[in-house]
Amino acid sequence: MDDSLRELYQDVILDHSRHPRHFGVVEGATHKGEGHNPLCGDRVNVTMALDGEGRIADIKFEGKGCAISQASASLMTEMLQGRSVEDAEKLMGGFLHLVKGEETELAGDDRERLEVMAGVSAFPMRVKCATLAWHTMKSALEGGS
Amino acid sequence: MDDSLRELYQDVILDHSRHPRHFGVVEGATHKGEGHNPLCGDRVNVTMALDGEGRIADIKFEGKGCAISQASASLMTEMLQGRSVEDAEKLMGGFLHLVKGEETELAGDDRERLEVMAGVSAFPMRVKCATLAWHTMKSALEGGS
Amino acid sequence: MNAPLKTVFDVAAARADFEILSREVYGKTLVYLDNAASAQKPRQVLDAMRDFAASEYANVHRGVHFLSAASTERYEAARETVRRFLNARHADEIVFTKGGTEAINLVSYSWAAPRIQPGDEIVLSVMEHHSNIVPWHFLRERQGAVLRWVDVGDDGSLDADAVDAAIGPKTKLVAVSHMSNVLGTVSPLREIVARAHAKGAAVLADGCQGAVHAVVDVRDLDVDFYCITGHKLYGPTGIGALYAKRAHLKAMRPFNGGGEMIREVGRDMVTYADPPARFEAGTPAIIESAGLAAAIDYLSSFDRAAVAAHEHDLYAYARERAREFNWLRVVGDAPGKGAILSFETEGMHAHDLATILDREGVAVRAGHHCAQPLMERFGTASTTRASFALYNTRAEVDVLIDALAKARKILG
Amino acid sequence: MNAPLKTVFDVAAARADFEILSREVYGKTLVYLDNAASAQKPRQVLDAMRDFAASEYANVHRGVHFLSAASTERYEAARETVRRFLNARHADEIVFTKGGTEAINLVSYSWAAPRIQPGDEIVLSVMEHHSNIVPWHFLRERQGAVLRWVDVGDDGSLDADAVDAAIGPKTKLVAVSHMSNVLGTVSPLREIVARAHAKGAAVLADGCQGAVHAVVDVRDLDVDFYCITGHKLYGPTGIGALYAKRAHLKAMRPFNGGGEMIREVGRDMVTYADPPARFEAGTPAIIESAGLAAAIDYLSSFDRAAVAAHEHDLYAYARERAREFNWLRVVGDAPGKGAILSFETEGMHAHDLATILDREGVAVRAGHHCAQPLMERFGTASTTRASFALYNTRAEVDVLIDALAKARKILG
Ligand SMILES: Cc1ncc(COP(=O)(O)O)c(C=O)c1O
Ligand SMILES: Cc1ncc(COP(=O)(O)O)c(C=O)c1O
Repeated sequence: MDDSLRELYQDVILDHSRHPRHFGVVEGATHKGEGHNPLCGDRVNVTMALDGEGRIADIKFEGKGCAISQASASLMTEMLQGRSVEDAEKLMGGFLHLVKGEETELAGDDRERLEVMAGVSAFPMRVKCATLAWHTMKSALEGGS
Repeated sequence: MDDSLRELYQDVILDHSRHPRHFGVVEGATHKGEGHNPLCGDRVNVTMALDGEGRIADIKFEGKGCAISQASASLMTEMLQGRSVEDAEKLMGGFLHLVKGEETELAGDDRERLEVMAGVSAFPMRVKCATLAWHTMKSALEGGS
Repeated sequence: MNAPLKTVFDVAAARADFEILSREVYGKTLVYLDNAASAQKPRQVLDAMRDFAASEYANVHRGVHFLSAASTERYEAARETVRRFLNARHADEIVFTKGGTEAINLVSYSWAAPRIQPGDEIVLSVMEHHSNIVPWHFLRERQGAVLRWVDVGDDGSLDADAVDAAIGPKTKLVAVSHMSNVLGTVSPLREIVARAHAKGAAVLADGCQGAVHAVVDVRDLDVDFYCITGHKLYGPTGIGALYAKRAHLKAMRPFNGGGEMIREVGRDMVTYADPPARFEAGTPAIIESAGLAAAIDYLSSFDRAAVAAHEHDLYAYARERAREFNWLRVVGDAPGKGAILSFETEGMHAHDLATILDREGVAVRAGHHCAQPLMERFGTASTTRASFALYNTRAEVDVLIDALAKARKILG
Repeated sequence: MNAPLKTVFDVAAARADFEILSREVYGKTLVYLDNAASAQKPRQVLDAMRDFAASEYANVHRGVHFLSAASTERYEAARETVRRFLNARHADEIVFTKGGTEAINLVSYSWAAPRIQPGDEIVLSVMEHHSNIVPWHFLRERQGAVLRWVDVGDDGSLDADAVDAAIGPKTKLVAVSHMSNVLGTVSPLREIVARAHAKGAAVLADGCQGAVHAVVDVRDLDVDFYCITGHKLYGPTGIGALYAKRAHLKAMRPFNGGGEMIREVGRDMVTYADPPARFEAGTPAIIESAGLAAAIDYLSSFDRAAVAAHEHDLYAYARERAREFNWLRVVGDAPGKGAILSFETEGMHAHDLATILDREGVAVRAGHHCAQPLMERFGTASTTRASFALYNTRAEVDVLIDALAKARKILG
């Protein structure tokens, strides 16, 4: 089997996509976003509750999609829970670079956890699947609820 | 010089185009037509007065155009003067065949006089120039004044 | 132009005409099963275009010189080729467009828009391609037209009675695909036309798929409008054609304005040329017209029935082998359908599947196939689609099936 | 893609790229001087299209598989090539169309039509091509727009003051050609844009000729809309492009409806994609996009100033030699004009002349050149036009002059 395929569909990814963490809707969300992948018609909703200090107290996602987009959303929500808005934006920047195969500013634990998505960079047509949840999260932060 | 060019621009044609016969407008015309060659923007007007027996008592044309279209109009008016409407239509049919290089039913004197236009058949892009006046004459007969 | 008819279809010989089919992707031989999106082009088409451009090309119409005359002749000969292909009565009933989408938009802008009053209805089937939906949505948004949708059966079949039932006194047009690009369903077009005409509605058939796989006779169908597109017909991109009955074209206002489509232009007036010129503003796709004619000649050089049988065999074989997978559900199984296999896969998303198939050299399409209302009808966001062309083989179906099994192992 | 710049223009080397130039017509070497109607295509363009079609072709966008990705990349790279060619700020300001005519119609249908109220004005010059007239006549006929015409001087020059004077408070758009296809006049576009903007009017420049003969910088010009066409740029037929400022595109409604231009399609709703996709309904001219990019790369491989100087030399030489004929009157002699020689001939009709020239191998255009208002301005129904391209030579001008003398002998 093709190495890049094995890298793309590694167990962590498949596990996230089959058992997505933080799946659902945050009750009393302060921020909501809806994303849409025109490539496949897939959709994702991201809801968040920010606390008084600009921290993401709660974040969930909902939607149907391919393994890449589901895993990416699951991983994202897992990582952003409890982080600051500023952190979220930095992580997103690093993630975008990672999945495009560019130099990434991600480091340490963040880097390690997101590394599982690096295989996407060998599949340019699938980059949009991986970034959908992140873009939706960002537009939720910008647009408010 | 190219033989087909010499055939196309023979003296009779150039003479007709420089000194068109029946140039003008028939006063009290019973039938009028306006023709337009989209290829070059040229225009021709044909006016006729029919007598009680369906004869073309008078026919004239007016307009600007290339040597071929002017000569053809001049020749046409010269030949149709005094002829019956039926004759005119027959002549037209024969003329169309002639300039397209097809078998023509023209005969005798008519054939001889129109033969000068036969050279057009070697220039397919110019056939419309040659037939413009004839089509205009026909639509004048059909449309009335 | 007309080579003698080949009465037994020789797929190996045909394959040799398509250079791209022998290329590899990721070290695997290409298995191209995305034909409903666009077909590959035989060297006959590529040669025709290149030779034309390198030896006879100039702009068409209005030119007196040799090359312009030659190009014009070639262009008008292509129109005649399309006329013959569709068995239209007159060559002036064929309007060249940039593709299937533009052909439908032409009807929407030039025929429908000036005739549609608020509340007037357009009947569509749910299996239409977006190209046969969005131009009608424009009339809804801009002029208050009402879209009436006809459902398909669970097997994807479209019933003439169901279409008939949707046609009311306010129906101006029935817009229906001849063959669905997702289900492969072939519409009972002749019957639909008869029913629509009986109620005073016109019919537009989207033949972008239909004309590729069966002989079309617009006179026999008695359809008002029929459109084709070059790139699915083994021809070039950038060209398609609209057939419309002469009386319709004569009564239609222009679509695009520009050179060639006018009779006279003044400062405060303009008059228009007769059809088809009226609808072909500007320099047309001249080189592509030669390519389209070559593609039609190519397709017509085969026994079309033999090609259809070959394609059907591929579909039937693929359909049969797909039964090996209890996690695969075929969408669209109507009797007499064309060679398109669309399916959903339990627990596997179409895009993941297509990515894995791709690495095996197998090109399929995954997504909504520009048919979102149909996806909704079948309760899904996307399907995987393998669509067959004359050059495909049973061996390629085997590669597809093996690749599906592999994908299951990875994703399942 | 970018070969090193050739700093001295070598016309013989360039000619070798155009196979058609060495063909004969009626036993005479072809002298192709109908370039303003359409240019010939170098083998670099024909090769690019053929190679692409034979090795990398599939439909673009939405496809996950290798060929679809490769085609999409190629198509979007062509967009980037056009962006660079026009020095647009963003690639999404470039919309592919089927040609120059469609680009102008797109602006008319999608930008102007929803904004035009009865009595609103559109300012045009009398030297516009029908493609930049008829779409505005549509708005006059259908929506009560008023066309305001700006005359040119007797030498064919267009004065920015004259344009300015025609712009009033109701002027929505100034539509003007960058370079006239009959006179060769180059408009003072930058100044026109400044004047129009000062009065709140937008400017569309028809660059179908202009972009061929000079370097275009839409940012420097600050023009709102600029269109080009492939077939005059040594590229394929069936493709052109519209540049429009991003803010305009974002605010414009769709033109054609179909695949690729939507976000979502339901039974009773539709939402549209962002530009440029919103304006590219259906399968685009994919193979042609590779040809257009190759044509632009080809043209850009030369020192454009050297090419322009070469073309100007041809014009000046032809202009000078034409003085030998006291029966020939040049139409259009504006300072800085492009390499187009239009003329009237006393006692000889343009079509007769063109027919005779043709038999000498010389391809010129005779007629109204899709510019009837301009013909009227100069009191004629048609002119003869010799238009020069980078591959023409002084020796070809000599053949033209000799042929004119022969024609005079026959017709004079
Ligand atoms: C100045 C000008 N504008 C517009 C056009 C129309 O462009 P196209 O033929 O690509 O539609 C042409 C050429 O025909 C032209 O010369
Ligand atoms: C059924 C159907 N209709 C219309 C179209 C649109 O045709 P085109 O892509 O030539 O614009 C397609 C293909 O994309 C199709 O499959």
